Amino acid sequence: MNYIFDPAAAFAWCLEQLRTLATLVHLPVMAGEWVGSFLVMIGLFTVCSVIVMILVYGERKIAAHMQSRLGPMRVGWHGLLQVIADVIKLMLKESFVPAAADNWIFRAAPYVVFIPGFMALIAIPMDRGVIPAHVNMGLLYILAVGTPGVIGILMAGWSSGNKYSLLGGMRSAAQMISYEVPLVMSVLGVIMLAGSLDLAAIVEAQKVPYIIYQPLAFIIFLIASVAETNRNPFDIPEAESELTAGFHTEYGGVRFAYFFLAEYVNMFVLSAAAVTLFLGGWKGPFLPGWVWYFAKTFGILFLFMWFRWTFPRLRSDQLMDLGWKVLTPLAFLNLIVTGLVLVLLK
Amino acid sequence: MSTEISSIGALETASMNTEEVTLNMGPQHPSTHGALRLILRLDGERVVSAQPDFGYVHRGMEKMGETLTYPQYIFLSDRIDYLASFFNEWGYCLAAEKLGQVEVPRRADYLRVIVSELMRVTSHLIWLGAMGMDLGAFTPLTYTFREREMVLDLFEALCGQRMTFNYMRIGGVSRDLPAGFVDKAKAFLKYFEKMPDVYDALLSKNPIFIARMKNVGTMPTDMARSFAVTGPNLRGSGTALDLRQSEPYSVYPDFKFQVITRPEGDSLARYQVRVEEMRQSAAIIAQALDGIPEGDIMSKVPRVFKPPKGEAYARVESCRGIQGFYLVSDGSTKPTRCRIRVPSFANLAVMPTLLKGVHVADVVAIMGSLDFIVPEIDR
Amino acid sequence: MSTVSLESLRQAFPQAAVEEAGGFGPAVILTSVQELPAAVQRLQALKSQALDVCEDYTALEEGDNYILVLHLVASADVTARVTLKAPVAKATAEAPSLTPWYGIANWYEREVFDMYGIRFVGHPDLRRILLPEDWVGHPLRKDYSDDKLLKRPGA
Amino acid sequence: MQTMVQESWEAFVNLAKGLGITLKQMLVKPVTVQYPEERVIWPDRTRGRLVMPRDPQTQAHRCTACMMCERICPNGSIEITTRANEAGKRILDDYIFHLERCTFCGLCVETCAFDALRMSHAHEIAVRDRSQLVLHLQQENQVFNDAWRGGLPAKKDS
Repeated sequence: MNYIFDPAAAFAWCLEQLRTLATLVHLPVMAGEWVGSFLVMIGLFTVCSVIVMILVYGERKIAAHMQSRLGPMRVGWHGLLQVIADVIKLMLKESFVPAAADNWIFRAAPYVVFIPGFMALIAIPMDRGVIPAHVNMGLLYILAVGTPGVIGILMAGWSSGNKYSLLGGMRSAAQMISYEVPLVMSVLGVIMLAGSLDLAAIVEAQKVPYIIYQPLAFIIFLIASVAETNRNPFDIPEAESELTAGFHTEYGGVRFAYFFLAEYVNMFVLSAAAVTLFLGGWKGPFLPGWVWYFAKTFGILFLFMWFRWTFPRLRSDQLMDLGWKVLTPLAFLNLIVTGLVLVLLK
Repeated sequence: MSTEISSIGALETASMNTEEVTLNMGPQHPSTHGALRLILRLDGERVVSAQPDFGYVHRGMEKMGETLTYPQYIFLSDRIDYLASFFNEWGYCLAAEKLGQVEVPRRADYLRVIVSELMRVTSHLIWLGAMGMDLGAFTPLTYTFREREMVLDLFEALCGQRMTFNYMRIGGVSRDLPAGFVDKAKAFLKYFEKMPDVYDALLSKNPIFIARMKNVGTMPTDMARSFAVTGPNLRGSGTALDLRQSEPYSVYPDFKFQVITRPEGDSLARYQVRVEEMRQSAAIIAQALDGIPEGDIMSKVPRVFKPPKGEAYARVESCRGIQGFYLVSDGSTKPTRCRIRVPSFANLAVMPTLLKGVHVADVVAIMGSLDFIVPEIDR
Repeated sequence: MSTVSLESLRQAFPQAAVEEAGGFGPAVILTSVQELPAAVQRLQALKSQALDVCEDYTALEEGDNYILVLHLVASADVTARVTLKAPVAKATAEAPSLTPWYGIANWYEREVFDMYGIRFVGHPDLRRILLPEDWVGHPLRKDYSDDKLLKRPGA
Repeated sequence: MQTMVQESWEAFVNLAKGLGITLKQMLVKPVTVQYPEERVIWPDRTRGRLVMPRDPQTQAHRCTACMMCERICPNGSIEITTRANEAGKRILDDYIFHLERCTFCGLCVETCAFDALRMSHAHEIAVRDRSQLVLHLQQENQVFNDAWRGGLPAKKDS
């Protein structure tokens, strides 16, 4: 059996083995399922961490080469182990809480930022039949679950007891709320075309990638997701040159690592969503589906990084202007045109 | 934010308890370019008032000028504005030469012009990169530093150091051109010719950059004059004051170049002036390289330099504006007063006025576009 | 080239000593410190060459006096320049502030105060500018001594 | 409306141009020099730490203890003590060079009438203790030659 081309079967096989194992040790069959879910979660977390490590390394290298530098070169071959060294460093660091901080909120904030991103990841299909958790309103789920992250950022900004953090947190909240609107609006066109909220069904419905039918929506989605992840040119919440590091100025050690993790996981989730909605998900010739899925997602992620290392940053009010006065009306326009065309074609 | 929203805000503030926040920006802050502290009073994201606080890098340069002999001070003048070292040396030497009535050989003057204009290019390059970085574009910085390194290589081949040169002397310069300098300099100019296009694509023509710079920190001419702002900042406000042309010192009359001005007076105008000035400087360097006369590089200056009693005020057009040295001699080997008029001091003095009512994000844009060097202000 | 002519300056300043100078501008105007604001006002009123830019403002020490030295430039005509000098007695060390005439005077006067301890009457915010607030003494005075700062190693 | 579309299009094109530049840069070899392994070649005139070159044959330095360098040094980083030799002539006793105060301005080399001082190319001069920065130049008996850290730059213009 070729598991590389059919990870769904591999997945099912693993689950079957677990069930058998459960019956062997005289446990109810359900226990196998529970262990299975648990293992899936652990596995997903591992995949998540590995992806983030690849992204961090990739970003540093891409940035360096765009800037005529070499980037990390010392730890391992061409600095491949640099990320691991950094993770170890972050874990070994003392994670202190500033005296002026609101202790529990300060401690909780990084996890509140990280968990929504992670939760959104489980509903995205990586290959035909490979969805960690198949939610039949998957799109709604990831949009809904991805949103509370902003609360974490607000918590971090507020509880740090630092004015820079507070400004960063406030800006971030304003920004993320504004960009939710065009983000969701741009997705509606896709839903109308596919007639489903199920992400797997949306992928299956794409005979040709929807980017052909919905180029405007794709661009809006892309811009809004850059803004959602607080990355340059929309990185005003953490604008280094004005707010030092915005909401994570006061964080260090493991908590900082979680913010870092969250940023990249969110990036990955939104890229994966863009791939699923507009680029045909896992579909593609010759190669196995999950290879296509990752290739496309990393392609979008490269775009994110490319933007970051090329563009200057917008001002907060200009950012609001872009969100409300340009992207939102355009998204509405796209929605109306899509609807009209669909009605006329019927 | 639009007017409707702010008027709603005004309604709500009537019932809500709001307060202004004091934000202490610096002395350690990524975009204050040195140890400068800005005390900002903020109303939300708006600046109510800004109060610069500096002096963290005060080294007592003027006092040291009274304890060092004339030739000894030159190495120290490098450190006044470390990105425009040659201008400091030149200004000091000009003042001392005026005091002691020393003639400078033409070849030495040409060398001074070449290195100073190269210095202007490097200084503007650093400013350009830092400006981009202030606005969140990190990449131009590495490009401009790459180009700057090439010029620093030239400097090192000429006088043995990359930043603190100690190159000029009262009555000339210390070293003649090394072999191959002219060719290398020309090669750099050729390479540099197309670089402004790169910066244009990354910054000048980038719509985000323009949106951040246009109509931000507008400085009308009369405000600039009242604060004695000079250099590119003044030329960005529409006044064509450039000492190199309005009262040429040294051999500047030999060269053809334009004084760049922009009438708008905003950050974008100051930006454009500097980018254009780099091209003009390149033109001056090219002319100077072609026209270096043969001859001495030092005139006869007594080993112990003792200018007669008197005073002299000499000014040069540095990359940031008018750099002046006011030396008072009592006939001994040391001046009794060594006053350094630094352009950044005046350029910073105008900032509290410019910062009133702008966004926090604009603070860095304005600060960046004014291009001051903190150690120069502190002296 | 049109600079401020010596004659016009002599007419404008009948009492003050106007001497030819090779240094900065064509002339050095020596005025008493009480008349400093009036002199500045008159210089700013010079037709077409109003000396409205205070390029530099500093002081130096000479005998029993501190001498305030202003380098003034006309904005309309950069070649029009004048050096204005006003002696301040060390005993009083007080001078009228020029802040109403020049925006930059605010900071320059703070610097002169910082370095020479000359108090400017009418200055809105006379604090030290370069040195720390709690610094003792005014370092550019010739009688200022601070062994730690001035001892040159090896010398 | 038309100008708006045109402006948006231009903005878009200019953004794309910027992206093109960074992408192109990715394909060019970076300029980084990986320092301890790779090194740049210093120009002849590079000013590193002060040395007192010796004659390869006689091992003699050329200092006559005229004190010019001590007098010209703006930071007082040179201290010279002298003694009388057998003939009663003043000769160098100790040439103390305070490296911690030196700013590498090169005035001492320039002022030396006997060509007894040079600024070498030595730049890796960090030490673990401040006392190690006080050097006695006349005691250093290495013969500086071209093999030593890039050689000794000529004093006169090449």
